[in-house]
Amino acid sequence: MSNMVEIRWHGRGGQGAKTAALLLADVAFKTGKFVQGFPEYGPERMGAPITAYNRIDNKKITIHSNIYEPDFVVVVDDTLLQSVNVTSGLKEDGAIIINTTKSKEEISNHLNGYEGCVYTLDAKKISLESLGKNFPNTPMLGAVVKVSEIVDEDTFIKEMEKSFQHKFASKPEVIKGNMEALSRSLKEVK
Amino acid sequence: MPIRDRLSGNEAISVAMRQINPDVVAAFPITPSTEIPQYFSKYVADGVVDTEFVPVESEHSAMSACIGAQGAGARSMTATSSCGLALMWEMLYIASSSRLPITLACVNRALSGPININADHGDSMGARDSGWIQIYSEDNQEAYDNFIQAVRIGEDERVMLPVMVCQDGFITSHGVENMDLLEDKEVKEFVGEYTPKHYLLNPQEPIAMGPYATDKYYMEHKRQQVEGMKEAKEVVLKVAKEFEKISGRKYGFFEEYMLEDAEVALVAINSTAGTIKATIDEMRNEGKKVGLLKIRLFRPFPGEEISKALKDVSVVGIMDRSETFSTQGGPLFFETRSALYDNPNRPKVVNYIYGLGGRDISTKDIRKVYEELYEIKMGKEVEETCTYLGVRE
Amino acid sequence: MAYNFKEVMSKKERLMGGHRMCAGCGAPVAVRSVLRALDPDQKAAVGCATGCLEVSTFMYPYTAWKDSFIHSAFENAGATVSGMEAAYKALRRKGKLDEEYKFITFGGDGGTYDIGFQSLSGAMERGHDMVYVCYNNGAYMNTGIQRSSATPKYADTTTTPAGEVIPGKEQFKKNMTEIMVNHNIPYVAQTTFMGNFHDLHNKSEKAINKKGPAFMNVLAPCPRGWRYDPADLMKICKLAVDTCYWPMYEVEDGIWKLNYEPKEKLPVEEFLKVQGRFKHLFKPENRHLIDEIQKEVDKRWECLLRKCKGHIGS
Amino acid sequence: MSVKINEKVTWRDITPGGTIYDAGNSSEFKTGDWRVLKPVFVEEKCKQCLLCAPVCPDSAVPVENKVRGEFDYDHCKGCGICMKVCPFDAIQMVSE
Repeated sequence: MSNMVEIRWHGRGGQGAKTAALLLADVAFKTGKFVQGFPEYGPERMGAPITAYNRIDNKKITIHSNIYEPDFVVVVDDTLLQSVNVTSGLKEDGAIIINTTKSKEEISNHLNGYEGCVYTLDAKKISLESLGKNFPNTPMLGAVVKVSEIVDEDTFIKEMEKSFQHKFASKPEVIKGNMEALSRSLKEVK
Repeated sequence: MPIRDRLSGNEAISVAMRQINPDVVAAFPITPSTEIPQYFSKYVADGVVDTEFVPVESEHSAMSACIGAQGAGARSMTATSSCGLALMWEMLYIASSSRLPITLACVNRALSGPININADHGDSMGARDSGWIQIYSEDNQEAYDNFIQAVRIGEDERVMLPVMVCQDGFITSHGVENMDLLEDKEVKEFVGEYTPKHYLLNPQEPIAMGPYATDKYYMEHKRQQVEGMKEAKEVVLKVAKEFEKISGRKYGFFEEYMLEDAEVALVAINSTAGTIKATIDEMRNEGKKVGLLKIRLFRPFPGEEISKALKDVSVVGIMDRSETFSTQGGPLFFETRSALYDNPNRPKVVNYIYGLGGRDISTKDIRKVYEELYEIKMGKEVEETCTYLGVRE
Repeated sequence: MAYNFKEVMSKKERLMGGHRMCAGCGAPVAVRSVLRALDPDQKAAVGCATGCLEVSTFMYPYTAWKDSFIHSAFENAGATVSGMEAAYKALRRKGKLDEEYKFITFGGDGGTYDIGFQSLSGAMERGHDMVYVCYNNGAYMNTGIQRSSATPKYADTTTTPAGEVIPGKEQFKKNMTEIMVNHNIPYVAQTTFMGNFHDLHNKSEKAINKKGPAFMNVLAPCPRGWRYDPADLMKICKLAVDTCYWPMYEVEDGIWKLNYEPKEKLPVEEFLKVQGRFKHLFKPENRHLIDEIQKEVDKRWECLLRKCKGHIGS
Repeated sequence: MSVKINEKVTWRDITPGGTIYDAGNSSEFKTGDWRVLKPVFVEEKCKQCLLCAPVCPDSAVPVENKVRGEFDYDHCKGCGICMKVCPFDAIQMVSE
């Protein structure tokens, strides 16, 4: 029987939600999983709300539709809570992970009565402190790995380091900051 | 050794192109196929391939340049979608009638208007009678495998026809999935060198291509062209067998999924076939004998073989992701139902038009279709043979 | 290279007889002259846009072309030959071809000025090493004398008929030669048939041997469309040049040069009056139309002289 | 070409794509019968200036080693351009 995990990402064009979904697919792939990472495409430009998806499974995935009943939802920008029904179809035994400075209580009003687990992370703060720039997708990636447990944490850290070493071969100075952002997010998501 | 990787469908095609290292690639960007020439031009810029890349000023010129190049004796390729394919239309016919085995990666997208950038099959289905071999791909793996095989199929001396390898725009072209790549050397050996018998840049034999032909000759030309298509069937199977040897993956005219004992079945192409498989898995667990016939080779159309494969099914639903405006259904429906006509126990056949302009189709939608097929099997009257899935009434 | 007319004429023919162009057609004269500029041992591959020339020289199963030849469609000769030239580069780079080739494309004014303009512009901009020759007869002759953007003002064509209210084509022809100059390609020339073809030969030789793209605009009269006695081909061409309706000039690496200056600049009506397509202009009430044409010819000629700034000669 | 391509050729033998492998074979096709007027070469008047050669649309004035020969009547369509350019009256147009 399949134990497929389905994740939906909400972000704004240009914020890196699509990249984060592809990175998550990458990490899961490297631990031997079958993965899908795909954005929902339209003609939208920077700033417009966008959706990206992940499917992760132990066996080959053939399904090629969007995800309507995700196990996890990741919200990269909490201003989206006003305009997007982020909990649509979200399984009650799943969870939502939100990048915000607000408390869970403040947030919960915007979740359309969702009764499952709610996690928050101040990804902006982590990003600013460890990278010097607001790139929330790296900390959010850490948070989703922590919450979903789709990849074992140590493996995740190891694989991400390799991936950063490859990606930032020409500017190794940023590897440390990215790794710090990841490990902080693993700890700070609550 | 297969190389385990995760790539988008567009990346998969550009990797295949890199491994093939064609002589000429001429292309013009159009969403969602744009990434293919983008990735490929980086390979050119980095000297990873020694292909001549021609960044033309339109798709019409892309196909024209491919015709000039292939005619000159060079293995040539391009990629396009939607309106780009439509702009090539005239040249598609000229490529095939000139018997030039050009390879085209078609990333399926709806045709305008209204303008829409998402997946449907209106583009390639419109080109179905242009004399191109058409192969459809469920996922990234198939897009890659089909593209490599396409070179061999088209260039076979008995065939000498251009080949279009289709996959769904965004759904597979931009979706990252697991796949197994072949080693560069394996691909190079598999495709070999392009060695046409006659070509323009043969110093020993100047030739003339692209004549005016009166009615005294035109029909013989067309009849001979059809023969190339007929021969293509055998070549497709031969090439698939050889490909299986290096890849371990089996290919044929179509794939039968849980079809052997199926009571009701769907016929589909491209990525939706995968979603149908997932639905079948669910429904089979519930004891429902549902099946799928996924067409891989649409041109030439393997009608007899399809008819045989569907002979024991009572109700068949044909899934068309394109409209013909004939008011009689979609192209897959026409071809399949026509193929079934001579079958003495032909199944009941209905048509579903779905997913136009990228409208998503989920396992839930497909489950409903199967349920309706069962109702028809149980005797429900079919009011309309062709219906629209998920359209707001 | 010094022009030895008799030696050049002794070269082997590269466009054979037996084609189906009209008696007296200017197009094959242009093609023969261009191809004579190739050395006998130089290999060439020729492309052609759909048009009179193509359908008449390659009517299955007969080709008039001694060199490798490709035709694919009307609007894409530039792109088709781009592809052929790209193939050449690739095959040479990969060691699959040793011989050198020259690439020459022919198109009528329809396939050059109008429907094929984009494809030509793209090919020139990309810098393919090829010569594009427009055999310019100033209308779509293949489909039966319809106006093109190369058709002169007030010409009577089948889509701009001289009627009771409108006296033929209402617009002046576009200056395609200068448009090609503005592509900043190494060589652009405008010419026609004069005397012993010295000018056309020299220009073809330069265009063929110059590295990179080259464009030649060759006025090639059509006796049927222009309505003159086919035997008068050379006279018509000379009048076009001597009235300064069709100046012969070239732009090589950005330097403009006038190749021929008439000893006595003739009034444009000398060119117009020998052609049936301008017959209606010679009604007394239409005198002002001829004056208008004369004014435009003078303006363009003066403009050209300024650009050539004393660079005159062959 | 091993098989002669003419109007009897079958679809099996017609050349793929309509490609022709004998470059310049149009010379086998005679256009001489299009002629109404025929140019006659008056050799004794000819000064071998060759001005008649480049103006021929049908490549019907053969030149070898700087000397023109007899008209190629298989292909000459009788347009008369050569007659008009001859400065020496060495070409005359006569009825067929």
